[in-house]
Amino acid sequence: MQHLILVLPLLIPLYGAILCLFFWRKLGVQRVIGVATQLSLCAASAYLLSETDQAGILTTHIGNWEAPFGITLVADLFSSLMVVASAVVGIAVFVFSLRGLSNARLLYGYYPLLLLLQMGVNGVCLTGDLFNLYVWFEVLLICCFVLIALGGSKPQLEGSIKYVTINFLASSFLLIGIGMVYGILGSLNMAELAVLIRAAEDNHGLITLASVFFLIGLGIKSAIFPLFFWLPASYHTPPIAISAFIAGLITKVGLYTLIRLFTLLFVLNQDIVLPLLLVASGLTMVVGVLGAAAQVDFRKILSFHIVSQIGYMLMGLAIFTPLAIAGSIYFIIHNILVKTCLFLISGVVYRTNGSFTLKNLGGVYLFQPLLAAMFVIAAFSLAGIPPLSGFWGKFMLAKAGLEVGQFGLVATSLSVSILTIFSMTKIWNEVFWKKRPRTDVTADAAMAEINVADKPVIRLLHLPVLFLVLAILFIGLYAEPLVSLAFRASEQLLNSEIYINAVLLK
Amino acid sequence: MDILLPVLVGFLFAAGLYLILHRHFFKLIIGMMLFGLATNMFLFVIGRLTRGNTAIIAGTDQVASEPFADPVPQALLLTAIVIGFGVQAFAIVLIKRVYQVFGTNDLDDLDKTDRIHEKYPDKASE
Amino acid sequence: MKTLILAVAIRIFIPIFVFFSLYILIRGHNHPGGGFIGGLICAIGFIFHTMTHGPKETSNTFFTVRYYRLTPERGQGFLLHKLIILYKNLFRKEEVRTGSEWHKRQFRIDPIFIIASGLFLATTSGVFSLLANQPYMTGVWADYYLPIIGKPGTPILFDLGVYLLVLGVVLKITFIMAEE
Amino acid sequence: MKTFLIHTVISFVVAYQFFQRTDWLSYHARSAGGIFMLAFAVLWITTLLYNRAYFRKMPKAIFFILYILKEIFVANLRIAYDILKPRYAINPAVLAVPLDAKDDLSITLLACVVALTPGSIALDVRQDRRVLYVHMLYIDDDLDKAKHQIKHGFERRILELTT
Amino acid sequence: MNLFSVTLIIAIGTLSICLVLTAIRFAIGPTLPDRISAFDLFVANVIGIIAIYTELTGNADFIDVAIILSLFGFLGSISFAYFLMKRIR
Amino acid sequence: MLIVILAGVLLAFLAPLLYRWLGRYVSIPMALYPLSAFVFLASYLPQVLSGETINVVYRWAPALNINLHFYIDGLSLFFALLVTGFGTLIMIYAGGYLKGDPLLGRFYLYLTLFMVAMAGVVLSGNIFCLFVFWELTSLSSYLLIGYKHNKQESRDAALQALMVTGAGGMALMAGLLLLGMAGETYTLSDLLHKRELVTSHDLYLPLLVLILIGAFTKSAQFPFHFWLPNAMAAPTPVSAYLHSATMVKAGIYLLARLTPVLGGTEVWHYSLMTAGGITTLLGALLAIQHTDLKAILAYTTISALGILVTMTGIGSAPALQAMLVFLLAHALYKGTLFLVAGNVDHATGTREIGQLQGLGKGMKTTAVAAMLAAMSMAGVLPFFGFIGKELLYEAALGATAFKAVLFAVSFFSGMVFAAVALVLGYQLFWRRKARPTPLRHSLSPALFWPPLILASTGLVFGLFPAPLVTPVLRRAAEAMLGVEQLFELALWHGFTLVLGLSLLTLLMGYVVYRYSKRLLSYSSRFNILYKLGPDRVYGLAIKGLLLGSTSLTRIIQNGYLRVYITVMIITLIGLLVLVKNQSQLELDLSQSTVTIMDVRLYEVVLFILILPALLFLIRVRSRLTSIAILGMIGYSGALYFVLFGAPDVAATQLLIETMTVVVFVLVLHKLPQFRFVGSRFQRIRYMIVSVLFGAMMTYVTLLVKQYPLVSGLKTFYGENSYLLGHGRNIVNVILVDFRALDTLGETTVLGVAAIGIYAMLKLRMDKDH
Amino acid sequence: MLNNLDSFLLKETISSVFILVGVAFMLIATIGLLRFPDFYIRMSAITKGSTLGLGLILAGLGIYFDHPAMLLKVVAIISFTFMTAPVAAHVLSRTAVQNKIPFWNKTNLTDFQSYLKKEHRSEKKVDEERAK
Ligand code: NA
Ligand code: NA
Repeated sequence: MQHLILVLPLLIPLYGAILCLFFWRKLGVQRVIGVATQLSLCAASAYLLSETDQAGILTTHIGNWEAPFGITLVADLFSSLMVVASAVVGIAVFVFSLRGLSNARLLYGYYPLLLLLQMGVNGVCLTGDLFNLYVWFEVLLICCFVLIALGGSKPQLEGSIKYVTINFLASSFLLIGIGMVYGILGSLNMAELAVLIRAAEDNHGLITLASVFFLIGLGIKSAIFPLFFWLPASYHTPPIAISAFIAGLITKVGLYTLIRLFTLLFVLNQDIVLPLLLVASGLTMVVGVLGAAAQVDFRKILSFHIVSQIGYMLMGLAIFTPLAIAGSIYFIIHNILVKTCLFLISGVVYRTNGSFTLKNLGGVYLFQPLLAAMFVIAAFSLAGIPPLSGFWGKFMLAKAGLEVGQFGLVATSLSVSILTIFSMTKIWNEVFWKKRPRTDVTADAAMAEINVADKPVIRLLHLPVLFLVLAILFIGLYAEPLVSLAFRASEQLLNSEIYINAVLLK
Repeated sequence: MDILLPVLVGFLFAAGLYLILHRHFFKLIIGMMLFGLATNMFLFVIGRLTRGNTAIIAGTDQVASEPFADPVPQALLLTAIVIGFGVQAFAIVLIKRVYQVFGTNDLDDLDKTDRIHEKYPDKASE
Repeated sequence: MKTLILAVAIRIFIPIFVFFSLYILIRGHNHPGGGFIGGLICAIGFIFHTMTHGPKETSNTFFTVRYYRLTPERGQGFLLHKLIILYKNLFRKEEVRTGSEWHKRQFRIDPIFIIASGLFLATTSGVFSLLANQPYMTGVWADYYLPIIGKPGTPILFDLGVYLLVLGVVLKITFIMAEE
Repeated sequence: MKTFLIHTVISFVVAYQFFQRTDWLSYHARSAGGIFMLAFAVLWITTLLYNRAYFRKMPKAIFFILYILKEIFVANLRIAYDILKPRYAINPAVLAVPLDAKDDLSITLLACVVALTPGSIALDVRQDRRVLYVHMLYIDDDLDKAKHQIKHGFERRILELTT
Repeated sequence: MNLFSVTLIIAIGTLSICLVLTAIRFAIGPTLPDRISAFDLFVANVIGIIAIYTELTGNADFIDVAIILSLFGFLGSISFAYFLMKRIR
Repeated sequence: MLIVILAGVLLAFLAPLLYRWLGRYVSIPMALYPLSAFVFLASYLPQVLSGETINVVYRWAPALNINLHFYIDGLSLFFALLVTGFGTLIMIYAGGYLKGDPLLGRFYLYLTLFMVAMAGVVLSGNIFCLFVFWELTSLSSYLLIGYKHNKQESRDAALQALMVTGAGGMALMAGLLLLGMAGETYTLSDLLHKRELVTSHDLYLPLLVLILIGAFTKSAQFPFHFWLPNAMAAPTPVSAYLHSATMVKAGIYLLARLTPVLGGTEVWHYSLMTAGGITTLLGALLAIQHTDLKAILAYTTISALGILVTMTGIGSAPALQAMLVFLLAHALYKGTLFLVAGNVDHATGTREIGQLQGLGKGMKTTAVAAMLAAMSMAGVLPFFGFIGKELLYEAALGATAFKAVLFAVSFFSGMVFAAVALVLGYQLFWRRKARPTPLRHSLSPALFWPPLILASTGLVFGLFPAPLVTPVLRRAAEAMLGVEQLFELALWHGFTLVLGLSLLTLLMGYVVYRYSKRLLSYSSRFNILYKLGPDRVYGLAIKGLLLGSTSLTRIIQNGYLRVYITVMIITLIGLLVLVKNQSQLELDLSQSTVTIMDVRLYEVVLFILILPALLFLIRVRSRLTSIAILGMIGYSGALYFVLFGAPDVAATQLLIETMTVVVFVLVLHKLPQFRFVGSRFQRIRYMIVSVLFGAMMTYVTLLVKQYPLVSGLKTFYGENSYLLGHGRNIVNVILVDFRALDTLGETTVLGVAAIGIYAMLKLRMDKDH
Repeated sequence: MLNNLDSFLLKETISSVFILVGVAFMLIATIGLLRFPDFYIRMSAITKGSTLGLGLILAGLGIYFDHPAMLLKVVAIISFTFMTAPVAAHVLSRTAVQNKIPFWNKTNLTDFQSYLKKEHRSEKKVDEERAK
């Protein structure tokens, strides 16, 4: 049975995409296929999570080739959580894009691309093979390339040039790192590599050298300071459904990999690497949040916040205690949901107000109270106001930091969260509270406009936002399940023997 | 050969990076390709090299007999080459479109999405 | 770039390339070659054709299925109607061509369909083992040898999928770019 | 042409089957080639019964190929000599060779053959397909003589084959 | 190392020097068609090198690369020509 | 207990709907909630008064030791009753005050949410449970201050309050985390017994500082006091409830709550007394300089909060008793006065005391309430404020250190309070003037009953302190002091020194009132001080933040791809060098010199073919030429692949190289010739970076190749490729069987690339070009 | 045994002769590529030299291996090159003409003038049409 449930998160979106390709010109059919795919993906990943939770780490050796020789798919709690998060975000974005995207874009492969992107994400999360990881990364990356450029408007093109070039370099570094690891140890299976690395006597230094390439490659992909420049340049440029999905999910996948590799493989010479990560995480938080504070565009503020939040997730890895890693895991899941939600909200605001620029917006508070409420929840969750979800992650990280005496970093992280509040309230002030700048259109008239034009559409667009907000509220108000899952996941991560045994002793 | 190819790899990397850092679109894409080639060569060199022996089981043998080339870097390389091609082909087309739309070939002219006050009209996307 | 000599040469080359690519594909398991290389070689012929004649012409010549349709009669079952069309198109083309109630139709094979079929084949080749509660992509092999190919098995099917996909990709890219 | 292709395939299959029965790998190419030729020859002779034209053309084709090979070799030697000489003695010109060949295949074949022989290359065919422009290296001021050489040497043989 | 392989190594060396020579023609041009023809010859040389290398190592599998190159070298030169024709249009 | 909280939250979120359904009657259910909560809490009174403490624990996040833990003892019950009782009146009042406002539903939402949060703060038995509610009060306060969201100053004030209290919240969080570490528990009842452990812990000082910052920001202590006057932008019910009676006292509550854990040390005493003292003085001073009713009230509130902190800082039993009594008294009269101010504002449309006169006739009930509250504020017999003031003076005089200073401070503030009380209780309403300020409309009962009730409560408590207030306060003080308290509150203590001082206070207060105009004219001289004040600092900080972040972002995110890449590469090189140095990786060149002889001629020739080609590629201007060179380099690379035994790779490389050429040729024919852009300096810089990078990569390669590689994969594949994989070409068997998943991914990449190229070339959303 | 050895030696010898001759042709062709004065002359002279050289090398290879599979491959390559080289050469030279790559000054172009003029004119016409 585990053979099936481990490949389902890959096969479902893949088959969905293939079917969509067969019905290339028929949007209606594609929509049906998409909904079916997303629903079954949700179910499959939820099942995967529950199985992993009950039965421990699941593995399947693709092609029935024993562990170090073939490619092994491995699902532990962390990876299953990521898969679930991707499915949840996927379904939300999918529903949003039913009406939130122009048909022209949909006709040029949006649905299959989205599905393949999900497949790439799931692949990265589930694979237990270093090179296979690279391949899945490329799958998700090329989907991102295309999605970001889809439509070819000026900002999109400009953003994608930077995105493509820099991520190409990142992939190359990743590949170089993988090559080095094979060149040093002669294996690609992560579990076996873990064994080999721990047994390696004379080439600790070399392995650490290889890990630098992973650090930089994945650091670029997850937008760590000083490697994040591509993100604020590109993430806000595509249509919001695409932004939301990519912004919510993809950088976290980079971080997932970073955590996976630096807990499983590169555990040597931590006295060199971890301080680096500490500094990087602090700077990432600060620079990201300051960047956000400077922005005057809804989406750009959100984009810079991604960077800032990445700092928190990295912080957990840098501190490297069970609590810290659990904090990172919780934070990743929380952030995936919240970020997607906020981007979608910006999309709804754009749809009803026709702008992303704060200066041109206003008054949403009055005529879209539900949206305003959802924004407050998501925004303050992002800022880590308790009892919303962001708080728990922040709490775990801060506690872990204090426990190991990283007072400076904790102070930084807490100050950054103040600045996060600052920029979130900036949006709130400008978009929701402020009077509408266009004095010729009163709020009522604007409402009337919407009513006539596409009220059902707007309702439909609210739906995924509401879904995500409920999810955020759930993991915030009833944090225990996710927190304890994160704890167990982090235990699995830090006790590599469990992973190694699950893969190699079958 | 143990010194020749590493040096070559270094040169390829250097040239690729230099062209990427060049501001011209066309040089950028050429640079990306060189960089990709360099990465592939690196991958090839880092697995140990054997002269003249393939990774194909010869004649009527059942198993490969030493010396034979390590097939693993080759297989990885193949995958990487193909993936690189996909990415690069897309990049070429992207650059062409960028040139068509912007009418410039200087990458420094593409600095607007990073600006705080972006110059692009606010209505380009949905 | 329409030159007489190139045009004629290419007309000769295309079947050569196609056959050669199939050869490369099927021997790929034992010698250098395989789906990827095969697919690319198969595509070159069409690239040449596109370069000389333009993508429309290529698509019309090689990737358009022409068939005849019959307006359905009252009371005739759907399936029966389709079957008749299929039968007549396959075996009684002459008869159909002269028949007045038959309409000429054509169906363009978009390279995207080739891509999709390739991907489908490659993906599905691994699914069979899944049904037998074996890991995905476990090879299922026949127990006899075929000439040139060797032992047939699902990995060969996989390679065929790769071949189709690469062919489709190259065709798609070429067609679109040449249209520009 | 069709017949030729069919025969080639059949001969190949025969040769292949022969070695499949025994052991394909331990035999020499000579024997394989021999079997192939033998099969081909047998098939060729059988065409006497149903396709005389093919039967007639086959030897001509072979001779034509040999002729081309000879031309190529000789011309190559001449050019090699010229290249290695301190001062080359070339006298190039572009010829407009009037064509008797009408069909595409013949023209293409002619152009290819011209191009294959060193010292000459086909530049283009005039729009009305009546003239082939050929660039040649060794012309002794008499363009017509060179044209005649092409027409007599290559075009005639090609026309014999294709018609 | 017998006389035969010495011969082959000399041959392969000569061909690689040919590569350099074609590269020189490539560099001096002066026109694009010149460069393309140099490229053509370059490809032929590469095929030759592969062929001789096949013989040198006695490993028949290398020749497949030459077959593929003989097909694709053609594609290369046709593409360049296509480019030139498109440019003048 | 949880149900009460949850019901509150639910009701809060229902409020907008209720408002839609019920219209103006929405205040009835909204007021019923705090009332029933009050009753519910009051039902714990017997237990609490008998000395019990009640613990109700709901598991919330046990993995983090954070639970919904409600802990009811005297202190928390005292505060909780205050919150809910006051809340009931405010709910009613708000219904009247904001009658007809379309956003009343949302107002109730925020207000109820706040009330629940506040009740949560005071009832929490887990310090992080407390923290959660604490932050919720900040959040709801933010929404309430910004209620008049169309006004710039409202929004700014809301933001300021949020920033200050939010920053304090973060400090508090850190402090509580440290406290948890020091005390090894988050449970309040456990912590209460761990004073020794905590105060002797290394982290005591930092945690104390952090918690104090949290408390001080919330309770508007100097230098964080500035947000409170600005928060008066909120509607008056909010000011009355949050910013005088309850929320600002959360800080006091926290200090009181943690007194048994953190108190008793010198740091504690001095820091609290200093901050409280300065705040008291400052608030009083500022109060007499303002003419806006709410501003005056806000500053006196600050002053009062200062007194409370000071008393907590003194920490002796009388001081804490005084603190509690004064807190209650202050809540009662200040709440009333705020409501009165609201009524005045509502009726006249202004809050400037200069323009307000003779209102007594028009709004009699309000005037009565104002007078009652003012007398309590001034500390006139028999009001509850009098008791409070007496106790304060006693406590100040009974302090062990800085007796005089403490007393002076209390006295000064008492004097100012008396003056302010005169203004509010007398000047506005009763001072005869020719033209009373016209009233725009009369007030509804919902507006004048709540202040009246509050004010009379002050009177009732003053008359009968013993049965009504004492038992609860005793238990509350006990919670702080840890020992049972037996004090009695009485209105009359006889003619003591303190009574005399009270009278003196009143007298001096009258003097201040009488000469307030002149004092005001002096005060303008202090204006220079405001420019250096914390409000100004805050403004500068925000401006600086915006400016700084803008310029930082401009520098970092400058839009130049080349700069981004350079930074990345330099980071990479830096890290590599760092790791190399740290782990002492040295290249053993002696081996390499041996292997350098093992090079074939054709390999060298190929090598020296590629190098000039690279150079040429960098220099050349023609596009086609560069493509061709690229092709040649690629072919040479492929030749290397052949030479080292990888025919499949070589073939693929050749095909890909050619396909790249095709793609180029098909796509790029319309691009222009390129020129060199960028200065020579730039180019040299990039050249250095590139060469460094290349050298680094060579070095790394050589380093790796220095060690032998034992690949288990190679052996396995070699042995099983034919037997299990049924193919002789091991590479192909790997591709389609051993590692077919890679190939599946790879083909997917190709397919997506094709779709992408298709979309890229065909789909053009920009219509403007 | 002896017979076997002999045949091996013979194969080696014949093969190396073929290869040397082939390489010589290639070398000469390459030198020609460098020496000859214009594009068309180089094109006429060189491409074929390489084709022949390559053919000879491959023939030598086929003889050496003396193996059916190899024979097939050798025949395949030779036929491919012999089929594609002239086509490529033709296409390239035609392109060169149309790109107005100049002829060597000593080339006799009397027969070609009309063609060149026509090409020129037609281009002019196209330009004029574009201008309209
Ligand atoms: Na990439
Ligand atoms: Na790549």
